[in-house]
Amino acid sequence: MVRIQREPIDGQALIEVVRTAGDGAVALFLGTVRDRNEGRTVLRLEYSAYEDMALQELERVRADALERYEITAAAAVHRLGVLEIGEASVAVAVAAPHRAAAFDACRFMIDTLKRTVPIWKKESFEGGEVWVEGERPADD
Amino acid sequence: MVRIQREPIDGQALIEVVRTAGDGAVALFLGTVRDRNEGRTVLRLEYSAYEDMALQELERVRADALERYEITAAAAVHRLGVLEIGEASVAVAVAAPHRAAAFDACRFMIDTLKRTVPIWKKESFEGGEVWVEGERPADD
Amino acid sequence: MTVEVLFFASLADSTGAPRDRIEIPDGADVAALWSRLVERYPALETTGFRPLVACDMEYAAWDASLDGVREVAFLPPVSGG
Amino acid sequence: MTVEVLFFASLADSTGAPRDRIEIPDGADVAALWSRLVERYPALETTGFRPLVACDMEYAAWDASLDGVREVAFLPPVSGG
Repeated sequence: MVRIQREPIDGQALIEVVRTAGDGAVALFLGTVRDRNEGRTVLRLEYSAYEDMALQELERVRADALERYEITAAAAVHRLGVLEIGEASVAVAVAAPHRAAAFDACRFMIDTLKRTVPIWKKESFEGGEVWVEGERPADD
Repeated sequence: MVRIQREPIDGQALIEVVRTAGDGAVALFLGTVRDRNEGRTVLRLEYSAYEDMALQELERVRADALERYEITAAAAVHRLGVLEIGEASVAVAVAAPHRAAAFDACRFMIDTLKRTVPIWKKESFEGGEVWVEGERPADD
Repeated sequence: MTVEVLFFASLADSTGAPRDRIEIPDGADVAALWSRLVERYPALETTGFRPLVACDMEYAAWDASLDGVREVAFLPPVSGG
Repeated sequence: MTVEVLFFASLADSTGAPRDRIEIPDGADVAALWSRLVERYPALETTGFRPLVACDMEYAAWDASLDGVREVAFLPPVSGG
Protein backbone atom coordinates (compact mmCIF):
# COMPACT_ATOMS: atom_id res chain seq x y z
CA MET A 1 0.00 0.00 0.00
CA VAL A 2 1.21 3.49 -0.83
CA ARG A 3 -0.62 6.72 -0.11
CA ILE A 4 -0.29 10.49 -0.34
CA GLN A 5 -2.53 12.09 2.28
CA ARG A 6 -3.29 15.29 4.16
CA GLU A 7 -4.39 13.53 7.37
CA PRO A 8 -1.90 12.71 10.17
CA ILE A 9 0.07 9.49 9.68
CA ASP A 10 -0.77 6.53 11.92
CA GLY A 11 2.37 4.40 12.26
CA GLN A 12 0.62 1.60 14.12
CA ALA A 13 -1.98 1.26 11.36
CA LEU A 14 0.81 0.96 8.81
CA ILE A 15 2.36 -1.86 10.82
CA GLU A 16 -0.97 -3.70 10.77
CA VAL A 17 -1.15 -3.27 6.99
CA VAL A 18 2.12 -5.09 6.38
CA ARG A 19 2.46 -7.81 8.98
CA THR A 20 1.42 -11.40 8.34
CA ALA A 21 1.65 -14.70 10.27
CA GLY A 22 4.78 -15.65 8.33
CA ASP A 23 6.78 -12.61 9.45
CA GLY A 24 9.24 -12.50 12.29
CA ALA A 25 10.20 -8.87 11.78
CA VAL A 26 8.58 -5.52 11.13
CA ALA A 27 10.61 -2.34 10.60
CA LEU A 28 8.93 1.06 10.69
CA PHE A 29 10.55 4.38 9.84
CA LEU A 30 8.98 7.75 10.59
CA GLY A 31 10.37 11.01 9.26
CA THR A 32 9.37 13.81 11.62
CA VAL A 33 9.51 17.61 11.51
CA ARG A 34 12.55 18.90 13.40
CA ASP A 35 12.57 22.20 15.26
CA ARG A 36 15.94 23.17 13.76
CA ASN A 37 17.50 23.05 10.30
CA GLU A 38 20.81 24.55 9.18
CA GLY A 39 20.99 26.65 12.33
CA ARG A 40 17.51 28.11 11.93
CA THR A 41 14.60 27.67 14.32
CA VAL A 42 11.91 25.99 12.25
CA LEU A 43 8.30 26.96 12.92
CA ARG A 44 6.59 24.51 10.57
CA LEU A 45 6.90 22.84 7.18
CA GLU A 46 4.52 22.79 4.26
CA TYR A 47 4.69 19.86 1.86
CA SER A 48 3.34 19.94 -1.69
CA ALA A 49 3.54 17.38 -4.50
CA TYR A 50 3.00 16.54 -8.12
CA GLU A 51 0.43 14.19 -6.71
CA ASP A 52 -0.31 11.72 -9.50
CA MET A 53 3.35 11.25 -10.29
CA ALA A 54 4.31 11.12 -6.61
CA LEU A 55 1.90 8.25 -6.06
CA GLN A 56 3.26 6.44 -9.09
CA GLU A 57 6.90 6.93 -7.96
CA LEU A 58 6.04 5.83 -4.43
CA GLU A 59 4.51 2.63 -5.83
CA ARG A 60 7.65 2.14 -7.91
CA VAL A 61 9.83 2.37 -4.79
CA ARG A 62 7.60 -0.19 -3.08
CA ALA A 63 7.73 -2.57 -6.06
CA ASP A 64 11.53 -2.22 -6.27
CA ALA A 65 11.87 -3.07 -2.58
CA LEU A 66 9.70 -6.17 -2.98
CA GLU A 67 11.82 -7.29 -5.90
CA ARG A 68 15.22 -6.62 -4.30
CA TYR A 69 14.70 -7.92 -0.76
CA GLU A 70 13.33 -11.06 0.91
CA ILE A 71 10.31 -9.27 2.33
CA THR A 72 6.62 -10.09 2.54
CA ALA A 73 5.03 -6.67 2.34
CA ALA A 74 5.91 -2.99 2.26
CA ALA A 75 3.94 0.22 2.65
CA ALA A 76 4.74 3.93 2.42
CA VAL A 77 2.72 7.04 3.22
CA HIS A 78 3.69 10.66 2.63
CA ARG A 79 1.80 13.54 4.10
CA LEU A 80 1.05 16.89 2.40
CA GLY A 81 0.02 20.27 3.78
CA VAL A 82 1.18 22.19 6.84
CA LEU A 83 2.97 20.11 9.48
CA GLU A 84 3.89 21.23 12.97
CA ILE A 85 7.10 20.30 14.80
CA GLY A 86 7.14 16.64 15.80
CA GLU A 87 4.55 15.50 13.27
CA ALA A 88 5.41 12.66 10.88
CA SER A 89 5.79 13.66 7.24
CA VAL A 90 6.58 10.20 5.94
CA ALA A 91 6.30 6.60 7.12
CA VAL A 92 7.69 3.38 5.66
CA ALA A 93 6.80 -0.06 7.03
CA VAL A 94 8.25 -3.40 5.95
CA ALA A 95 7.45 -6.94 7.11
CA ALA A 96 9.78 -9.86 6.48
CA PRO A 97 10.51 -13.36 7.75
CA HIS A 98 13.88 -12.13 9.09
CA ARG A 99 15.07 -8.82 10.45
CA ALA A 100 18.03 -8.04 8.18
CA ALA A 101 15.81 -7.85 5.09
CA ALA A 102 13.22 -5.78 6.95
CA PHE A 103 15.81 -3.18 7.96
CA ASP A 104 17.55 -3.14 4.58
CA ALA A 105 14.33 -2.74 2.61
CA CYS A 106 12.96 -0.05 4.94
CA ARG A 107 16.15 1.96 4.57
CA PHE A 108 16.24 1.44 0.81
CA MET A 109 12.69 2.76 0.55
CA ILE A 110 13.20 5.94 2.56
CA ASP A 111 16.55 6.67 0.87
CA THR A 112 15.07 6.14 -2.59
CA LEU A 113 11.80 7.99 -2.13
CA LYS A 114 13.65 11.06 -0.86
CA ARG A 115 15.48 11.20 -4.20
CA THR A 116 12.74 10.21 -6.62
CA VAL A 117 9.25 11.13 -5.39
CA PRO A 118 8.19 14.62 -6.58
CA ILE A 119 7.38 16.22 -3.24
CA TRP A 120 8.76 19.51 -1.93
CA LYS A 121 8.85 21.18 1.43
CA LYS A 122 8.70 24.85 2.26
CA GLU A 123 10.26 25.72 5.58
CA SER A 124 8.85 28.53 7.74
CA PHE A 125 11.37 29.91 10.20
CA GLU A 126 11.64 33.01 12.37
CA GLY A 127 11.63 35.83 9.84
CA GLY A 128 10.81 34.09 6.60
CA GLU A 129 10.21 31.00 4.56
CA VAL A 130 12.20 29.09 1.98
CA TRP A 131 11.75 26.16 -0.39
CA VAL A 132 14.09 23.39 0.67
CA GLU A 133 16.05 22.05 -2.27
CA GLY A 134 16.67 18.37 -2.05
CA GLU A 135 18.83 15.73 -3.64
CA ARG A 136 18.67 15.04 -7.36
CA PRO A 137 17.98 11.56 -8.76
CA ALA A 138 21.18 11.89 -10.81
CA ASP A 139 23.30 12.42 -7.69
CA ASP A 140 23.76 8.77 -6.81
CA MET B 1 13.20 3.34 28.88
CA VAL B 2 13.56 -0.44 29.02
CA ARG B 3 10.96 -2.88 30.26
CA ILE B 4 10.24 -6.60 30.66
CA GLN B 5 6.49 -7.14 30.65
CA ARG B 6 3.74 -9.73 30.29
CA GLU B 7 1.25 -7.34 28.66
CA PRO B 8 1.06 -6.92 24.86
CA ILE B 9 3.60 -4.49 23.39
CA ASP B 10 2.32 -1.16 22.07
CA GLY B 11 4.68 0.02 19.31
CA GLN B 12 3.04 3.40 18.93
CA ALA B 13 3.44 4.12 22.65
CA LEU B 14 7.14 3.28 22.38
CA ILE B 15 7.51 5.78 19.53
CA GLU B 16 5.94 8.46 21.71
CA VAL B 17 8.40 7.64 24.50
CA VAL B 18 11.45 8.35 22.35
CA ARG B 19 10.60 11.17 20.00
CA THR B 20 11.41 14.80 20.71
CA ALA B 21 11.14 18.08 18.80
CA GLY B 22 14.80 17.85 17.76
CA ASP B 23 14.39 14.53 15.96
CA GLY B 24 13.91 14.07 12.25
CA ALA B 25 13.84 10.29 12.37
CA VAL B 26 12.31 7.50 14.42
CA ALA B 27 13.06 3.83 13.73
CA LEU B 28 10.94 1.09 15.30
CA PHE B 29 11.62 -2.63 15.14
CA LEU B 30 9.12 -5.28 16.18
CA GLY B 31 10.02 -8.95 16.51
CA THR B 32 6.88 -11.02 15.93
CA VAL B 33 5.96 -14.68 16.38
CA ARG B 34 6.17 -16.56 13.06
CA ASP B 35 3.89 -19.45 12.18
CA ARG B 36 6.82 -21.53 10.92
CA ASN B 37 10.34 -22.31 12.17
CA GLU B 38 12.81 -24.83 10.75
CA GLY B 39 10.08 -26.48 8.72
CA ARG B 40 7.72 -26.91 11.68
CA THR B 41 4.29 -25.35 12.07
CA VAL B 42 4.54 -23.24 15.19
CA LEU B 43 1.47 -23.03 17.44
CA ARG B 44 2.78 -20.50 19.98
CA LEU B 45 5.88 -19.44 21.88
CA GLU B 46 6.48 -19.09 25.59
CA TYR B 47 9.15 -16.65 26.76
CA SER B 48 10.80 -16.78 30.16
CA ALA B 49 13.68 -14.78 31.62
CA TYR B 50 16.17 -14.27 34.39
CA GLU B 51 14.20 -11.13 34.96
CA ASP B 52 16.43 -8.94 37.11
CA MET B 53 19.47 -9.64 34.97
CA ALA B 54 17.46 -9.30 31.74
CA LEU B 55 16.37 -5.82 32.74
CA GLN B 56 19.93 -4.88 33.62
CA GLU B 57 21.31 -6.24 30.30
CA LEU B 58 18.55 -4.51 28.34
CA GLU B 59 19.49 -1.22 30.01
CA ARG B 60 23.13 -1.90 29.14
CA VAL B 61 22.22 -2.36 25.46
CA ARG B 62 20.31 0.92 25.56
CA ALA B 63 23.19 2.77 27.21
CA ASP B 64 25.67 1.32 24.69
CA ALA B 65 23.50 2.49 21.79
CA LEU B 66 23.29 6.02 23.23
CA GLU B 67 27.04 6.09 23.59
CA ARG B 68 27.88 4.69 20.13
CA TYR B 69 25.38 6.51 17.91
CA GLU B 70 24.22 10.09 17.35
CA ILE B 71 20.78 9.46 18.76
CA THR B 72 18.51 11.33 21.14
CA ALA B 73 16.65 8.50 22.86
CA ALA B 74 16.21 4.74 22.74
CA ALA B 75 13.75 2.32 24.29
CA ALA B 76 13.36 -1.46 24.35
CA VAL B 77 10.61 -3.74 25.62
CA HIS B 78 10.61 -7.54 25.78
CA ARG B 79 7.51 -9.55 26.49
CA LEU B 80 7.30 -12.73 28.61
CA GLY B 81 4.68 -15.48 28.83
CA VAL B 82 2.68 -17.24 26.14
CA LEU B 83 2.53 -15.43 22.77
CA GLU B 84 0.29 -16.31 19.86
CA ILE B 85 1.29 -16.13 16.18
CA GLY B 86 1.67 -12.54 15.01
CA GLU B 87 2.15 -11.02 18.45
CA ALA B 88 5.22 -8.89 19.13
CA SER B 89 7.78 -10.42 21.49
CA VAL B 90 10.21 -7.50 21.38
CA ALA B 91 10.24 -3.87 20.32
CA VAL B 92 13.08 -1.38 19.93
CA ALA B 93 12.52 2.31 19.19
CA VAL B 94 15.18 4.94 18.49
CA ALA B 95 14.85 8.66 17.80
CA ALA B 96 17.63 10.68 16.21
CA PRO B 97 18.19 13.95 14.36
CA HIS B 98 19.02 11.98 11.19
CA ARG B 99 17.87 8.66 9.81
CA ALA B 100 21.15 6.78 9.36
CA ALA B 101 21.89 6.85 13.09
CA ALA B 102 18.30 5.88 13.94
CA PHE B 103 18.49 2.78 11.71
CA ASP B 104 22.01 1.82 12.80
CA ALA B 105 21.25 2.13 16.51
CA CYS B 106 17.94 0.26 16.21
CA ARG B 107 19.66 -2.61 14.45
CA PHE B 108 22.54 -2.62 16.91
CA MET B 109 20.09 -2.88 19.79
CA ILE B 110 18.06 -5.80 18.45
CA ASP B 111 21.20 -7.66 17.29
CA THR B 112 22.88 -7.17 20.66
CA LEU B 113 19.93 -7.92 22.91
CA LYS B 114 19.32 -11.21 21.12
CA ARG B 115 22.83 -12.27 22.11
CA THR B 116 23.11 -10.87 25.61
CA VAL B 117 19.75 -10.58 27.39
CA PRO B 118 18.93 -13.75 29.39
CA ILE B 119 15.56 -14.61 27.87
CA TRP B 120 14.55 -17.97 26.40
CA LYS B 121 11.73 -19.16 24.24
CA LYS B 122 9.99 -22.50 24.23
CA GLU B 123 8.33 -23.35 20.94
CA SER B 124 5.08 -25.33 20.81
CA PHE B 125 4.52 -27.06 17.48
CA GLU B 126 2.25 -29.81 16.19
CA GLY B 127 3.25 -32.81 18.30
CA GLY B 128 5.57 -31.32 20.87
CA GLU B 129 7.51 -28.48 22.34
CA VAL B 130 11.18 -27.56 22.44
CA TRP B 131 13.44 -24.96 24.02
CA VAL B 132 14.96 -22.87 21.28
CA GLU B 133 18.71 -22.52 21.74
CA GLY B 134 20.02 -19.17 20.68
CA GLU B 135 23.26 -17.47 19.87
CA ARG B 136 26.04 -17.23 22.44
CA PRO B 137 27.61 -13.93 23.52
CA ALA B 138 31.01 -15.41 22.69
CA ASP B 139 30.00 -16.14 19.10
CA ASP B 140 30.71 -12.67 17.70
CA MET C 1 1.58 20.82 -31.36
CA THR C 2 0.36 21.88 -27.91
CA VAL C 3 1.66 20.66 -24.56
CA GLU C 4 0.36 21.19 -21.10
CA VAL C 5 3.16 22.52 -18.86
CA LEU C 6 3.23 22.16 -15.07
CA PHE C 7 5.41 24.08 -12.60
CA PHE C 8 6.01 23.01 -9.02
CA ALA C 9 7.26 24.53 -5.77
CA SER C 10 9.70 27.42 -6.37
CA LEU C 11 9.20 27.19 -10.14
CA ALA C 12 5.50 27.91 -9.70
CA ASP C 13 6.50 30.91 -7.57
CA SER C 14 8.74 32.09 -10.43
CA THR C 15 6.05 31.82 -13.09
CA GLY C 16 3.24 32.96 -10.83
CA ALA C 17 1.11 30.10 -12.15
CA PRO C 18 1.14 26.34 -11.62
CA ARG C 19 0.36 25.52 -15.27
CA ASP C 20 0.37 26.83 -18.82
CA ARG C 21 -0.33 25.62 -22.34
CA ILE C 22 2.34 26.12 -24.98
CA GLU C 23 2.41 25.74 -28.76
CA ILE C 24 5.70 24.23 -29.98
CA PRO C 25 6.96 23.06 -33.38
CA ASP C 26 6.74 19.35 -34.25
CA GLY C 27 9.95 17.56 -33.27
CA ALA C 28 10.82 20.01 -30.49
CA ASP C 29 12.61 18.67 -27.45
CA VAL C 30 12.44 19.60 -23.77
CA ALA C 31 15.25 22.15 -24.12
CA ALA C 32 13.37 23.95 -26.92
CA LEU C 33 10.24 24.09 -24.77
CA TRP C 34 12.26 25.48 -21.87
CA SER C 35 13.62 28.27 -24.10
CA ARG C 36 10.08 29.26 -25.00
CA LEU C 37 9.11 29.26 -21.33
CA VAL C 38 12.06 31.44 -20.34
CA GLU C 39 10.97 34.02 -22.95
CA ARG C 40 7.53 34.06 -21.41
CA TYR C 41 8.67 33.88 -17.76
CA PRO C 42 12.12 35.51 -17.45
CA ALA C 43 12.16 34.74 -13.70
CA LEU C 44 12.67 31.06 -14.57
CA GLU C 45 16.28 31.83 -15.46
CA THR C 46 17.13 32.95 -11.96
CA THR C 47 16.11 29.83 -10.06
CA GLY C 48 19.68 28.73 -9.38
CA PHE C 49 19.19 25.09 -10.37
CA ARG C 50 18.40 23.19 -13.54
CA PRO C 51 14.93 21.70 -13.16
CA LEU C 52 14.16 18.03 -13.42
CA VAL C 53 11.72 17.20 -16.21
CA ALA C 54 8.90 14.70 -16.36
CA CYS C 55 7.12 13.90 -19.62
CA ASP C 56 3.71 12.36 -18.94
CA MET C 57 4.86 11.58 -15.38
CA GLU C 58 8.15 9.86 -16.33
CA TYR C 59 11.50 11.52 -15.63
CA ALA C 60 13.03 12.57 -18.98
CA ALA C 61 16.25 14.06 -20.32
CA TRP C 62 16.53 17.60 -21.71
CA ASP C 63 17.04 16.28 -25.22
CA ALA C 64 13.95 14.04 -25.02
CA SER C 65 11.54 14.56 -27.92
CA LEU C 66 8.11 15.91 -27.06
CA ASP C 67 6.39 14.04 -29.90
CA GLY C 68 3.27 12.43 -28.48
CA VAL C 69 3.79 13.98 -25.06
CA ARG C 70 0.70 15.53 -23.51
CA GLU C 71 2.03 16.94 -20.22
CA VAL C 72 5.50 18.25 -19.33
CA ALA C 73 6.34 19.03 -15.71
CA PHE C 74 9.30 21.07 -14.50
CA LEU C 75 10.41 20.06 -11.03
CA PRO C 76 12.90 21.55 -8.56
CA PRO C 77 15.16 18.98 -6.89
CA VAL C 78 12.74 17.03 -4.73
CA SER C 79 12.80 17.47 -0.96
CA GLY C 80 10.15 15.12 0.40
CA GLY C 81 10.68 12.70 3.26
CA MET D 1 30.71 -20.84 51.88
CA THR D 2 27.15 -21.08 50.54
CA VAL D 3 25.92 -19.88 47.15
CA GLU D 4 22.44 -19.58 45.77
CA VAL D 5 22.25 -21.37 42.40
CA LEU D 6 19.68 -20.58 39.71
CA PHE D 7 18.75 -22.71 36.68
CA PHE D 8 16.87 -21.42 33.67
CA ALA D 9 14.92 -22.81 30.72
CA SER D 10 16.05 -26.31 29.73
CA LEU D 11 18.52 -26.41 32.64
CA ALA D 12 15.63 -26.00 35.09
CA ASP D 13 13.89 -28.87 33.30
CA SER D 14 17.04 -30.99 33.80
CA THR D 15 17.31 -30.29 37.52
CA GLY D 16 13.58 -30.30 38.14
CA ALA D 17 13.99 -27.14 40.20
CA PRO D 18 14.71 -23.50 39.36
CA ARG D 19 17.06 -22.96 42.31
CA ASP D 20 19.22 -24.65 44.89
CA ARG D 21 21.63 -23.74 47.66
CA ILE D 22 25.09 -25.31 47.64
CA GLU D 23 27.95 -25.43 50.13
CA ILE D 24 31.35 -25.09 48.42
CA PRO D 25 34.93 -24.76 49.71
CA ASP D 26 36.49 -21.29 50.00
CA GLY D 27 38.32 -20.39 46.76
CA ALA D 28 36.16 -22.64 44.59
CA ASP D 29 35.52 -21.49 41.04
CA VAL D 30 32.50 -21.86 38.77
CA ALA D 31 33.80 -25.12 37.29
CA ALA D 32 34.10 -26.65 40.79
CA LEU D 33 30.53 -25.62 41.59
CA TRP D 34 29.34 -27.15 38.32
CA SER D 35 31.00 -30.47 39.23
CA ARG D 36 29.12 -30.50 42.52
CA LEU D 37 25.88 -29.77 40.67
CA VAL D 38 26.42 -32.55 38.13
CA GLU D 39 26.88 -35.01 41.03
CA ARG D 40 23.56 -33.89 42.45
CA TYR D 41 21.73 -33.59 39.09
CA PRO D 42 23.24 -36.08 36.60
CA ALA D 43 20.79 -34.89 33.91
CA LEU D 44 22.81 -31.65 33.68
CA GLU D 45 25.53 -33.54 31.82
CA THR D 46 23.24 -34.39 28.94
CA THR D 47 22.13 -30.90 28.01
CA GLY D 48 24.20 -30.81 24.83
CA PHE D 49 25.64 -27.34 25.42
CA ARG D 50 27.94 -25.69 27.92
CA PRO D 51 25.89 -23.24 29.96
CA LEU D 52 26.62 -19.57 30.23
CA VAL D 53 27.32 -18.43 33.78
CA ALA D 54 26.35 -15.27 35.60
CA CYS D 55 27.79 -14.41 39.02
CA ASP D 56 25.58 -11.89 40.81
CA MET D 57 23.97 -11.03 37.43
CA GLU D 58 27.24 -10.46 35.52
CA TYR D 59 28.41 -12.90 32.86
CA ALA D 60 31.46 -14.75 34.17
CA ALA D 61 34.06 -17.27 32.97
CA TRP D 62 34.20 -20.87 34.17
CA ASP D 63 37.41 -20.22 36.05
CA ALA D 64 35.96 -17.17 37.86
CA SER D 65 36.37 -17.36 41.63
CA LEU D 66 33.18 -17.54 43.66
CA ASP D 67 34.65 -15.63 46.61
CA GLY D 68 32.10 -13.04 47.67
CA VAL D 69 29.53 -14.22 45.14
CA ARG D 70 26.02 -14.61 46.48
CA GLU D 71 24.10 -15.93 43.46
CA VAL D 72 25.31 -18.05 40.53
CA ALA D 73 23.02 -18.57 37.53
CA PHE D 74 23.45 -21.21 34.82
CA LEU D 75 21.96 -20.12 31.51
CA PRO D 76 21.35 -21.94 28.24
CA PRO D 77 22.34 -19.93 25.15
CA VAL D 78 19.79 -17.09 25.15
CA SER D 79 17.01 -17.07 22.59
CA GLY D 80 15.02 -13.91 23.25
CA GLY D 81 14.02 -11.41 20.61
